[in-house]
Amino acid sequence: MPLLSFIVFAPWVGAGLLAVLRGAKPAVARGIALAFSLSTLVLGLVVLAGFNPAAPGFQFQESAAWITSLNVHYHLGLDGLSLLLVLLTGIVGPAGLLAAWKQPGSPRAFGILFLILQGSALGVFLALDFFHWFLFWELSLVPVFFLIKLWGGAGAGRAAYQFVIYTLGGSVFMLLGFAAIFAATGTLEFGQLAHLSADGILAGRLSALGHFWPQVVFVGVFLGVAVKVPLFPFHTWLPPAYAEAPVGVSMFLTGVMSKMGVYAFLRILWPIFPGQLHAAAPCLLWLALGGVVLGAFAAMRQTDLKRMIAYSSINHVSYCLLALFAVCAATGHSGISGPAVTAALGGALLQMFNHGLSAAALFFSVGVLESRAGGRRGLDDFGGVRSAAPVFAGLCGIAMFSSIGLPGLNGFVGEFLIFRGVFGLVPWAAAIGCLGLFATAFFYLTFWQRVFHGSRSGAAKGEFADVHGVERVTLIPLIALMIVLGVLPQLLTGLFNPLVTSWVSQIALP
Amino acid sequence: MNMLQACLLLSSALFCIGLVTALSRSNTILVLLGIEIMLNAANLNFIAFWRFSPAGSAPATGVIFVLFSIAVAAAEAAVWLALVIALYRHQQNIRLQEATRLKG
Amino acid sequence: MNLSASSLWLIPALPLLAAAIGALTPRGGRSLASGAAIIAMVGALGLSVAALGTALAHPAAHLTDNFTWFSIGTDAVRLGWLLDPLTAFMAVMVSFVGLLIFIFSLGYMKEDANFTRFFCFLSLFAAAMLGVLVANSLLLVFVCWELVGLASYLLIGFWFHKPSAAAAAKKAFITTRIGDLGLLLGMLWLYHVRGTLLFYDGGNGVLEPSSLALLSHGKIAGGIALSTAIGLLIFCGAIGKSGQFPLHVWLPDAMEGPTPVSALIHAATMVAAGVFLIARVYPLMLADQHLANVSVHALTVVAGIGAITALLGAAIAVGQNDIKRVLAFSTVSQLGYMMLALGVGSWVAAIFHLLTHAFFKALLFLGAGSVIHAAHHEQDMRRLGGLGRRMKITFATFAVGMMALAGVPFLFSGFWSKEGILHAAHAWPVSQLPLIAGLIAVVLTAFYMTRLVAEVFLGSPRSDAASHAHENSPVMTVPLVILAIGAVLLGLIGTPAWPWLQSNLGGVVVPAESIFEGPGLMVLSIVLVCLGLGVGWALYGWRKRRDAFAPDPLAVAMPGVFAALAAKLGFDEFYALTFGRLNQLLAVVADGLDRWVWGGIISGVAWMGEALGTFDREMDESGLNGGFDAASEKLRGVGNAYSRAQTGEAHGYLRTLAVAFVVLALLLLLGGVL
Amino acid sequence: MNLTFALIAFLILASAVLAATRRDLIHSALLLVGNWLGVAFFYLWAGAEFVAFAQALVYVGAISMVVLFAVLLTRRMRTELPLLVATRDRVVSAVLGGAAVFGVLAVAVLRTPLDTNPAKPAGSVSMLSLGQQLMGPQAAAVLIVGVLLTVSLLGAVVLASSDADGKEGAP
Repeated sequence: MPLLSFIVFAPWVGAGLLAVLRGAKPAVARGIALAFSLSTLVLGLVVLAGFNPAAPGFQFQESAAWITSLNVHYHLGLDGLSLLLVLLTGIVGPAGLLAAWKQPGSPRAFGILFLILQGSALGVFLALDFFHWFLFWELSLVPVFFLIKLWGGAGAGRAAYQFVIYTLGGSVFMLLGFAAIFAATGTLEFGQLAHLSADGILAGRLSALGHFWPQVVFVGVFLGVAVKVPLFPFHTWLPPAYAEAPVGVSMFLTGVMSKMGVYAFLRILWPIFPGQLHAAAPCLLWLALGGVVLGAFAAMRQTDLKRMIAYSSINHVSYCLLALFAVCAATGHSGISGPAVTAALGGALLQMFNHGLSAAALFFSVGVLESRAGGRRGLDDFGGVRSAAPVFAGLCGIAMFSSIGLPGLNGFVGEFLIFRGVFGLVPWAAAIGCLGLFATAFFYLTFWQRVFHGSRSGAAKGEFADVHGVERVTLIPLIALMIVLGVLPQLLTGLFNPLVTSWVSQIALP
Repeated sequence: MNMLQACLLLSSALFCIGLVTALSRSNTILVLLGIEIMLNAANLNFIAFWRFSPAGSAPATGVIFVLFSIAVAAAEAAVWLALVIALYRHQQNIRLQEATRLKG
Repeated sequence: MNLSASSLWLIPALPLLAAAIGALTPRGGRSLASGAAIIAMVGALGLSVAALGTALAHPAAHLTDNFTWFSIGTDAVRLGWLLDPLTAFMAVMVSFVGLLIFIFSLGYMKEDANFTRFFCFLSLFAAAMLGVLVANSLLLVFVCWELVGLASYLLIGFWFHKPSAAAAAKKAFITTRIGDLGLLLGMLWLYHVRGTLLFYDGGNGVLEPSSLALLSHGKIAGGIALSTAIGLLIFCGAIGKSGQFPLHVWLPDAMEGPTPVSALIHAATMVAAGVFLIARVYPLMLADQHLANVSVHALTVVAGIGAITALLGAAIAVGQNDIKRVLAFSTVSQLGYMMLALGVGSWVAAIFHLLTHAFFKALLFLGAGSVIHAAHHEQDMRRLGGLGRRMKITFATFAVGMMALAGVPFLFSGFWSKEGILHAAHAWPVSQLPLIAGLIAVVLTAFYMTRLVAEVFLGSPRSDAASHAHENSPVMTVPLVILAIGAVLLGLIGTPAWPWLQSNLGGVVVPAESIFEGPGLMVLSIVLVCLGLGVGWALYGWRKRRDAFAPDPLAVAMPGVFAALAAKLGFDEFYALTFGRLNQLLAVVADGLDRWVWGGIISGVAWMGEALGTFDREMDESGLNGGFDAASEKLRGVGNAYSRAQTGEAHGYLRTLAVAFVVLALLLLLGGVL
Repeated sequence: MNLTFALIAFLILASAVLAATRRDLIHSALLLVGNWLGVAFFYLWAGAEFVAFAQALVYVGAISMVVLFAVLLTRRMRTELPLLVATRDRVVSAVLGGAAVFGVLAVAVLRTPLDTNPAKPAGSVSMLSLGQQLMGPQAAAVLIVGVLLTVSLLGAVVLASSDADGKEGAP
């Protein structure tokens, strides 16, 4: 049974169904969208049940010749990393739709676009051939553009254009890079390319085109990925896009789409260009640190809550990159510490999942605030919300502390492992990165103090309902998962331990 | 005068009849029919050259060309029918000399 | 009664369970939440006593139970539980003092709307602290350590509708987090070097000889041993949590929380964690002691920080007018003593003082709470006065606590534990400066405690609240009495005559001589205590304050010094001016970079594109078009002529075509081409 | 010159001339059908049977129907208006133009020494070889013609239905 194809295309089937049902009532449209969005979670759990956690390679592979003249295969496969992200998508996707439950505008159109987006993201996580991987990668931009533009706030049009042009610009370079790779090797299959790269054939073939080609191609692919993540300083599209997007879309953007970039780093850039990454790593480490430290400090200055969380998102995703670049920097050194590499890579994977959860929950919380305040979401528009809505305050607080990295919640484990790994590989980077940890706590507590503490003022002065109904249904599972994963990280690490081990064994080669 | 020249003269005559029709009549349908005649005259040439060309040259090119020409004529006919109808809608008649809105 | 190490986790688990119950109880379930919390504490106390029994049966042994938390790659992250006398004594103290504070809170928080939430947070606090105590892994210590921070954040900001409380909570969390980052780095370093964070693991733990030898042999830049560097980073965490100089600023502000919380923070849980942590990793701190060619010993730094803090805290306490702030700075000062003791090599003396201090400081805070509760939340001691006659039990117990803290000789526990520290400082071969600082702090402590008691309990009431105060219900006074008894009796188990506690803590029999070198120093310190008491009595007891607005006698005598002390020596302002500014500056820079530099580059590129377009258009219009315009003006006539040819008549076009064809063909024919 | 060719030529030219001169559109259309049939006979005579069938099918069968449709749909104009002065001028100029073109073409044809080999006429193409030609080397062209047909059909539909609601288009 082509389970992975089901996972990828089920949301699209849902989108098609919604597109056909022109006269569907809003409630029906929402229900259909939610059901097909949940299909990812259900199928993800089915895959999880059949997944062999001891095997490092791809499982449930599907492969079929597609365009023989271009040597393009339809090739799907799933390993621990993909599974992690599929599950994350399965959680964040429905949560995003639930966050948009009472949103004005046509729920049918929203559902169609959202499901297309979800399907594309899943395609990116499961595709193993650049050709359709790139199709999914680019396809995800289209629904996001319309979602931001049509349902976003005042500056949405500009933010949406900026987002699309920026990421599209990055992707163009990536496409050109892969065109060169295809010209040199005649294949676009990730696995084959990684093998070619490991054997040194890829670099040789590219050099045959001209001695500077390996570097040019690397830079091209790198730019495409770096903009998507985003790596500092390619991040300027992110705050407006996250801030202007409707809450459900912001959740998906930060929860899933930023992971697409990290995923591309791990799946494409790192296996295919290890040498170039190693050479560029000292510089890249500074960029990642820039994201960690300056992202957190910039968040301190934001008065728009969504922008604040957007910046914290930059900060948190940069931790993943920090770990990855530290590994790249240390690759090839004789004294490289295996446990440190293991911790860095494992921590980065955990961080991807954990940040997806906590950032989605935080965006959702801001959405709740926004809905109560009639669209306002400034730091000064609220005060004393905790008195008015204690349950909401508690849930939001847990999400916030998870993001700060409080032990006992999920955020801690990933960050601890990342820092443990980075410290073992590039100690100074870990020391500087600590500044980011400090600043994160600082701005989150400021947010908490201004919005939740003090006497009731601003939007919280009058009627301010506590979370109820759909909001509870969305938020409580996310929060519960944070606590469970904080106490039992083995639930996640068990999925990708063999994968991490195999990565480490490949690096350890002299 | 050999056979080929006779054929070519025939097609020339047919072409000119078509031309005169197209030039003299004001009914758009007839103008277009004149053009169809001219097209047929051109097709006659193809077949004539194919039939009387020295053996050994491209075997069936002329025939194939005429086939395509006929196909294109069919497409063209569909379009001109539509044009005529559109024209009729716009000015309630189909006099070609009145369809001068696009003049410079 | 015995408790094995493998069931040690029950001690923190019980309060944690109570916290969970409290969190899920709706506001109305007051008795459920408080009952669960108190029962859990009773259970924890029972288990702690049982653990103490086990620990005393195995002196000098470290009973451990280790397990794998999760695995990453082929590595396993392991945690564990540890039972030794240090854990057991501390656990008994924390659960006992905690229990009394819980009971006191029943009365103190009776009217609060968020009663259930309060007990939830208290239980979480106790659970986290007990977790720190029983952990056999620096990682697990860190986890619980941060949870202690969280609980303190929640409790200090418990009255979150007060902006000052919300700000104090944030300040406490942020300030301690600065120290925690040091701890985190130290932990990462240790983990990286040793590959484990377990303290004791059958010879592989970080505190066991093989590991210590390895750590002390490694050198990093500047002649510092690896163990020194790691030890000092861990000490950063202790500085933050235990309110040591220079991170002591959060501790006085933490008074914004309800008074039982202050008692819990200052006596049993949070600040004790720092001292406990250093005592726990003491082998690591000691590892560099035998090295001669190092630039600094970790413990020297600890002793220095402790001495500064002891002196500083005592001095600032002199200038405060808020009861709780006086007590807060006295905590800072006493914690300095403990750090001093750790630094000069006597962790046993430090823990003894920690235990006695927990009792009398809890007593003092609860006594202050009792006063505040009775006086309708009036905390300014200038506006109190004369409460001794109205609140006899509170007065009596408070006086016991005050004398224990001041170190009144022989009968009170504080005297014995402080003597131990002073003797240890005297025996320190490196320097006598800590001893001198400690001795000065003795005078100051006796002085400000006399001032506090005289102002609050003697004289006449100086406000309506004070004149209408009356004794509180037994639920609040009974804990006071029990703590007062403890504050007296606890000293008896650690006297030079019978050093039972010292012997059992370290697991080796401590001869009296090693903690008592003769009567000389003791006489000196007794004289100093009497000096402090006497001056205090002279200034505040003999001539009673008349009204709330009368100037402080000390302020009259030394206005500059008193103002500086009252302003807490300007640490807050200094930090706001330096680190606060730096923080703001970084934020502005980061935001500015985004807004102007990166955003600027983007808009610069956009602008360049636009400029290129404009330039192109201008060029076209003025340059090229200028010429073309002139030319086309002339051509226009021709164009008009052409356009007249555009009749729109299909016949005409066709005719033109035919004529043109004929002309062309004729030309060709005549030219002979055809 | 042989008789068959002469007959065919006469049929073609006569029907064309008649069609060009009739007043009644229906008559013109029917005469043109005769003309097209003549052309088909010519193809048959020349040995291009398949083209002849195609001619008959497409022109006689389909395009004539289209013409009839056009005539019927615009039937208010079944007969032309009486000849006006301007129209007569146009007819004269048209005939003159046509004669000139014919003259030029005839001179060109007659003056050109055409290299022919009537003794060995190229054999008629079999259907099989034609099909192989079309599906082989000419496949691209077949595809393009297919696309063209589709597009023109769509275009025709759009044109014909552009203002189905009867509103006046652009001024």
